[in-house]
Amino acid sequence: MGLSPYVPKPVKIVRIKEETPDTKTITIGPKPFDFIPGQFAMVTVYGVGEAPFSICSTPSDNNLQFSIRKMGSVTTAIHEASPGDEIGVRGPYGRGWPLGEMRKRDILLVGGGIGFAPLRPLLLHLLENSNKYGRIAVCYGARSPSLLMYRDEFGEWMERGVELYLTVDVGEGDWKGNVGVVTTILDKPNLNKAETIVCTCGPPVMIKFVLKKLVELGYSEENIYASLESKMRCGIGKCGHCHFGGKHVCVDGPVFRYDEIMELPRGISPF
Amino acid sequence: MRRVTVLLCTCGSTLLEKIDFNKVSKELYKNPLVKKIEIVDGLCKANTVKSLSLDANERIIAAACSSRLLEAVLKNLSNAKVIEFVNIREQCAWVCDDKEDASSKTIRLLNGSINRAVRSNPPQYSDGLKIVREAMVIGGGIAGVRCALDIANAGYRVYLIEKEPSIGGIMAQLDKTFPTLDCSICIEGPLLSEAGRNKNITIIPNSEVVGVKGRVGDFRVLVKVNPTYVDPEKCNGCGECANVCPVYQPNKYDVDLKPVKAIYCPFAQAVPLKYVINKEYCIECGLCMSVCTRAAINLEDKPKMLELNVGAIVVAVGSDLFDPRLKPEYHYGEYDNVITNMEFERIICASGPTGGVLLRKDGKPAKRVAFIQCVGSRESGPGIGECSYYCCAASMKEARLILEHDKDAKVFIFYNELRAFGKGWEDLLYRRCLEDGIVFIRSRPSEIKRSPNGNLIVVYEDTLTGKRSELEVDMVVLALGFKPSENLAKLAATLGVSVDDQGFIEEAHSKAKPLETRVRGIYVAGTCHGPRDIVESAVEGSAAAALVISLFRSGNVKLPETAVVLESKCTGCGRCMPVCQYDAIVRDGEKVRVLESLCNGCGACISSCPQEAIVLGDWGIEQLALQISGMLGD
Amino acid sequence: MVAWKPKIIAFTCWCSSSGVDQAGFEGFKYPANVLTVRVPCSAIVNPSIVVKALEEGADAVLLTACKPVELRKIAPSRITEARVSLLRRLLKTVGVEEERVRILWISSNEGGVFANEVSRIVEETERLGPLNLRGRMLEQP
Amino acid sequence: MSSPEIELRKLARNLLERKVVDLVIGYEDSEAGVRPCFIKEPGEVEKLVWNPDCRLSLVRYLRGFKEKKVGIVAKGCDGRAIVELIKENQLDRKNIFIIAVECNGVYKPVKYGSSKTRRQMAEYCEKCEVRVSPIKDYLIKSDEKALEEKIPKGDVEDLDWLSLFRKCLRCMACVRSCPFCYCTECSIEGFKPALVHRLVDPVELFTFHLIRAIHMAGRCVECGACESSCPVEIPLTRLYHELNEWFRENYGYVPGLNLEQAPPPLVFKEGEKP
Amino acid sequence: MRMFSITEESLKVFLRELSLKHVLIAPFERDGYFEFDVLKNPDVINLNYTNTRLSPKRFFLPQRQLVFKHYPRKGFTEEPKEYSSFVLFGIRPCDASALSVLDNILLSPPYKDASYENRRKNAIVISLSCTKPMAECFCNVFETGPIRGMGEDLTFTPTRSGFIVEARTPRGVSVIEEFGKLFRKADGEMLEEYSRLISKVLDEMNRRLKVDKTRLIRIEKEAGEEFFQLNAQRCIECSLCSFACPLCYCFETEDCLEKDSYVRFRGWDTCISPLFTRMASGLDPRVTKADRLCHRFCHKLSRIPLAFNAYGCVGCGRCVSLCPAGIDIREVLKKWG
Repeated sequence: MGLSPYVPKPVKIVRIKEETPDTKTITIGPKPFDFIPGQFAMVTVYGVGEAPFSICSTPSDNNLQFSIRKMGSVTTAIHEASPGDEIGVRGPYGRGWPLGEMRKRDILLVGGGIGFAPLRPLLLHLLENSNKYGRIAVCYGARSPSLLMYRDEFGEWMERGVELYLTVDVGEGDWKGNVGVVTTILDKPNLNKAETIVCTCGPPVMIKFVLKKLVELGYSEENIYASLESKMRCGIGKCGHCHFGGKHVCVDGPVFRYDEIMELPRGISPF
Repeated sequence: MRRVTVLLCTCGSTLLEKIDFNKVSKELYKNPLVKKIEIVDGLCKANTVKSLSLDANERIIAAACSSRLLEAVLKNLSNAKVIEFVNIREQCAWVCDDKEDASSKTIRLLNGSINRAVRSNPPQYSDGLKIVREAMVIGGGIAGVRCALDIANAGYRVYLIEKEPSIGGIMAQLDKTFPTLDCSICIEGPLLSEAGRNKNITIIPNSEVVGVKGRVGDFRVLVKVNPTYVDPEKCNGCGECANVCPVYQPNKYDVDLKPVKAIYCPFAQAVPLKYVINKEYCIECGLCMSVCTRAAINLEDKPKMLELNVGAIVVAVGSDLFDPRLKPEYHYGEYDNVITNMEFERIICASGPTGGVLLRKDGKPAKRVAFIQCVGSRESGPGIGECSYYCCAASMKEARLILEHDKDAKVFIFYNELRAFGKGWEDLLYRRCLEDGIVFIRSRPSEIKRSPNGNLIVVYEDTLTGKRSELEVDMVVLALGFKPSENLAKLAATLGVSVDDQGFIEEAHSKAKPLETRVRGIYVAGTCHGPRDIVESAVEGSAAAALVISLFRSGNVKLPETAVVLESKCTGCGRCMPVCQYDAIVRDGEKVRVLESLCNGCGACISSCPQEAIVLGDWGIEQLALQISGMLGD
Repeated sequence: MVAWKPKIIAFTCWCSSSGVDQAGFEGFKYPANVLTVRVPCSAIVNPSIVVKALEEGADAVLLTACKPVELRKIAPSRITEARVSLLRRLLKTVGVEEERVRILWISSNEGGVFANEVSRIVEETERLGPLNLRGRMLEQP
Repeated sequence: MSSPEIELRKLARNLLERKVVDLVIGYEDSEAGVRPCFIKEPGEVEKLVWNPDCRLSLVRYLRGFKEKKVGIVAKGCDGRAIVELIKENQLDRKNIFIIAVECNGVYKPVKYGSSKTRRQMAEYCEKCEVRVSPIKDYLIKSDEKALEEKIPKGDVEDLDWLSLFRKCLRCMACVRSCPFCYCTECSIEGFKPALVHRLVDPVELFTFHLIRAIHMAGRCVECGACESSCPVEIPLTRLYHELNEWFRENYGYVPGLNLEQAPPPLVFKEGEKP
Repeated sequence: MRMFSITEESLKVFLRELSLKHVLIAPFERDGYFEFDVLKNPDVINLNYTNTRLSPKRFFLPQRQLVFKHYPRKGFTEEPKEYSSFVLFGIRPCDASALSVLDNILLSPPYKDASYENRRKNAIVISLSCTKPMAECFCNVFETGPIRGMGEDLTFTPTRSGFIVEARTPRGVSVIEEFGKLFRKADGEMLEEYSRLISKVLDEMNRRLKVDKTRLIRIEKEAGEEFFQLNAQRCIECSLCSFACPLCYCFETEDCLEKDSYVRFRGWDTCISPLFTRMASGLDPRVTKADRLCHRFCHKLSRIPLAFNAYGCVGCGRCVSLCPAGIDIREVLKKWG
């Protein structure tokens, strides 16, 4: 890499998988850097633009994966890409999930829709090192069954000991599971609440209600973490776009602890 | 990531000596947007295209000959997402002497098109628009009836909208037709009754079109049916009601010359042959109700609204005649014996008020009759500026009718130019007139005076001799010009069709699309788009029918690419409205909307919108700007 | 050094673009520095695009359109005509020669007219010299 | 305090007290200079001022209060802008109470970094022939004579427009202060403007200003809001004036003079070629 | 002490020699305004100016600059080259201080903004003290002037008998050494005048506006809606305040296509723009104009101090003077300072 921290490294797309009707998971490789689950990278579509995406593959993988929902010009261009195309990446950026805190503790992951992407590397990492951690439970909700990501991996996760609770806002087809927002299934995992580390990611509204509900259910405030979303241009605290209340989401986040989120001013805080 | 495939055609190797294909492909390959470049020797050949095995999502640049030649071939053979055509043959190879020049022009044009193809969005193919295979013909004159019959006979339902109680129009009022002097109603009558009998034709008399929505293939037409106060289902035309009716009214059919009762049947050959009440004269005495055995009369009848769903509309509402009162020098309406040619037709007709004897108001027979041509036409003034087409022949016909009835009569025709251009007009009309001793005087009389004995004196200057003279006659017949009918402008506005400077309906193109209007799916026939005679009106009725039938048979309708307003952006400032030549943009609340049936896709609106809130396919400024920057970049 | 040659962008409407094709078909020759952009109708050409073309390096911009037919009310090219006139006024005001933007009436059978007119315009543009807006905008005072 | 100012405050108080309007948009004085103020309570009317520093057109604020009944202090040009905006379907006449103040011209602003300190009348005010709004609900007459210090007239041709454009920062102050720039997505700024880059590229300043001129042609009421907001003082009003002249010559149309005259369609009548 | 003095005549020589050795950027008058530009001829330098219309930040953070050029066919990414050195003479202390704030932000670890660092390394900044501050100025609040700033290598202060020159950095000292014959050690009389001058000008400014800047942190917590809403009503959302500000550093990137490459530029952005925080998903944490205005003031007065231990405002007064709608940051200072 050159002098400037803003210059992405070109890598090739290895695989593209359609995750849900509007989301694709792209695999690029070989990975240009190591990372901690929960960190993000800036992905460049040359000639179109750059945007931040959570890395959704496990750190032990040789490749990098990003689950990308079609939204603006960059994501549309990625959706139009095919294997072999060149894109640019730089990273890893931001603070990942607090792996150190999680040692020997129970862990609850709460995800909503595309928000499961930053939780997946954590989940895979925990499974790979399950002897170091306690029980793992996952509460995952989406608007409809077809929008649940990584559905084909659910079976494997459960086989490896994950307590998986799913819910959808609107049922469709042969959906037999829970119908309702994700807060309706938060009471299902039977974990040591006072000691459990909770990691959550999803739309701001969801995070807001999940955090409230978690505290109500008896989870400890200092053990709750959420990954937030923001507009970023540099990823390294220079461009000013994600600057909120003395903090940069890109540098001090995207993972924030409950009390930090409470301190964030209106705008970025889900409260 | 969007990239393009460039197909370079050597046109059977003939372009190789004009354009340096190696240089072109080497230069183009520098462009990161180019996926691959294929040099082929004939893109117009099906085999060539097939052998390329192009992906379905490919964006292709076809650099070859004129797109007019290539477009059909490529669009049929490849399922590419986007195809851009660059004419490197007629626009580069064949106009440049220098190979270097031609090659660099080729590179520039291609770089522009590559940029364009990358930003183009694949056209959205609709599944084909719905077509309601039923037609509406507005106006039941000869053009409308002919049209309705032809469509109906092809097997499609036709709604025939007629404002009067009976179909027939002007032709039904005429005595004889030129040049053969056939009985007019004898020709039209059978057509009318055939239309009445045809189970595919629904005649809706006393009705008018008040609203139209939709587009070609699927119009929703709102028709207002005025009450006749007689239930046509029940009336059997026995006429008992008219017998007892105490009130008389002037009869429109007889040009107000022969009074009829307030409850009446328009004329003997009327279709439908039903009695109707003219509420303007009816005193609501109820006598008719008391004699009607079928209880068909309802004086409380109210207008009804119908909504009809049709795929095509033919406008054949005909036109009105000039009002001669607007030329005060002829004293029409003031001098008893100055009459119009329509009045003449009724007077000379055997079923007319005088039983076919040419009598003056005072009962004296008219022995000396003068015809004045071009009343309300071919002059600047109150009438229309152009020739009324029918009246030279009509007046000659009428002159001959006079002589047929009365060998001693003396007839004078004041003409400007005698226009006898139709089949048989010269021989059957003009020559016989001359033989019969009809006097033609080339003049537009300046005044009609009345002599004390009730005769009329025509004051004129013979423009052949330059002599001013006066001519005493018993009767003067004014040959009236056509004028757009009174409600035509309103109807045109309702339908969305445009009118020309004279006020007649404007054709989509006077030569290429003579019977189409600017609204796709609305056709025009007969005198409502300009003066015509019976033959031409009938021809146009049939021709319009053919257009309707071919639309119905075509399966689906392809609209041209039309402009679309992006609602989220539109501010409703209305700057697009005055530039639309087709009046296709209308206000819709705070924003504007494009009427797709009127839009022709010229794009004048999209370039007047300051924030590109109107789009038209891939013709946004972004695509054009990119194309230009691709062309101009060094 | 290669002598400077003007770059000219010609927006050709559907009809006049077949006129341009016809010029080649009938063997007319004209300078290679005229680059055509085919558009459905001249009225679609936003004056802003013309300005952009000048900025991008065009030394002149042509709009070829169907001549408005007499008596016919519908003629989108009349809008183009007015826009070109407005634009020329604007260019003149800011100190760009108004001759750099022109409208030409070219029907689909007037390939020869196109070739002749274009040759003349290329010559005239050569006399005007390069526009070089980019260079002039970047110039330091 | 000048008598128009007293009259203005009295009127504003009256309008607010009688609830004829929900708010009055006027000018107030501050350390940063005369600036717009939004008076909602009758008690605040003493803030209102009227002097030759009241230059920013307040009309651009009207679109922020579409549902409200607003009283607005309007100079002649501002009134013309309101007229045009009503014609363009952007404002509702019945929601606006126009407090027309007779205007004798405004001062050119003296800005940061200027080497001049002398106050001069703005150039566009000199050309102005409409000193009172063509539509009004109340007229406040001026008690002052026209400003004395005038700028010598220059010809448009004298200006080197390219070098003026070169100075432009594309800060958008001209666009944002203009009463007519109400587009929801401006075509020359935003996420993805089609003809200029999102980031300011000096070579595009020519295009930027010409596009803006094209969009202003036949609408600009020459209120000078753009020019007085411009940090580098590009005399934009002169440019737009030239295009307005084109409209006047070809169609006899002068924007903003009355509500009845529709903006001309952009076509030449047959045989009326320029 | 590294205090020197130079006479007016020697200063002229100094500037002339400077312009021969380095690229010289200095203030001069053009079309009625003072501005900075590269000057070939130092005679046009005009030191009788209050301040330049626009801040000299563009020499360090251009309005638009290349980030990289990527050639897909060749498979490599090219970055802009090193920048040549230049001397910025005559910058006011406030603007010079802005550079030191920018250093804190853009050069804070772990990532350094390479292009800024490069330009900064290659620039010699020579400031000229303000002895007659403008009505809009309030540098006293942030201690970024009027006589001494924070980011300069040399500070020139006019006195009755020539200029007092203070070398602020080793680079400043080396410049003095380079042109040694033109400078003299400042004598006691001059130094006395110098300190008198500092307190005189500062007193004058403090009389106009005195604010305890450390209390500004409160804005973050205490800023009610009302104040910002009132000003938001007025704000016309132009980006003039950000563009004129000597230390508004937020940038936006833009990717473009060139004939044979993909390029990325970056350039000034403004937090006043409604697009500043709007994400592609349509989510926008700062929807209202009041939110954005509040952010602008909070960012400068409390958020930058919290994150970078410096203030985001140097009191140059450009935003106050240029704002078409008369929005005044001094009102914020008075309210919460």
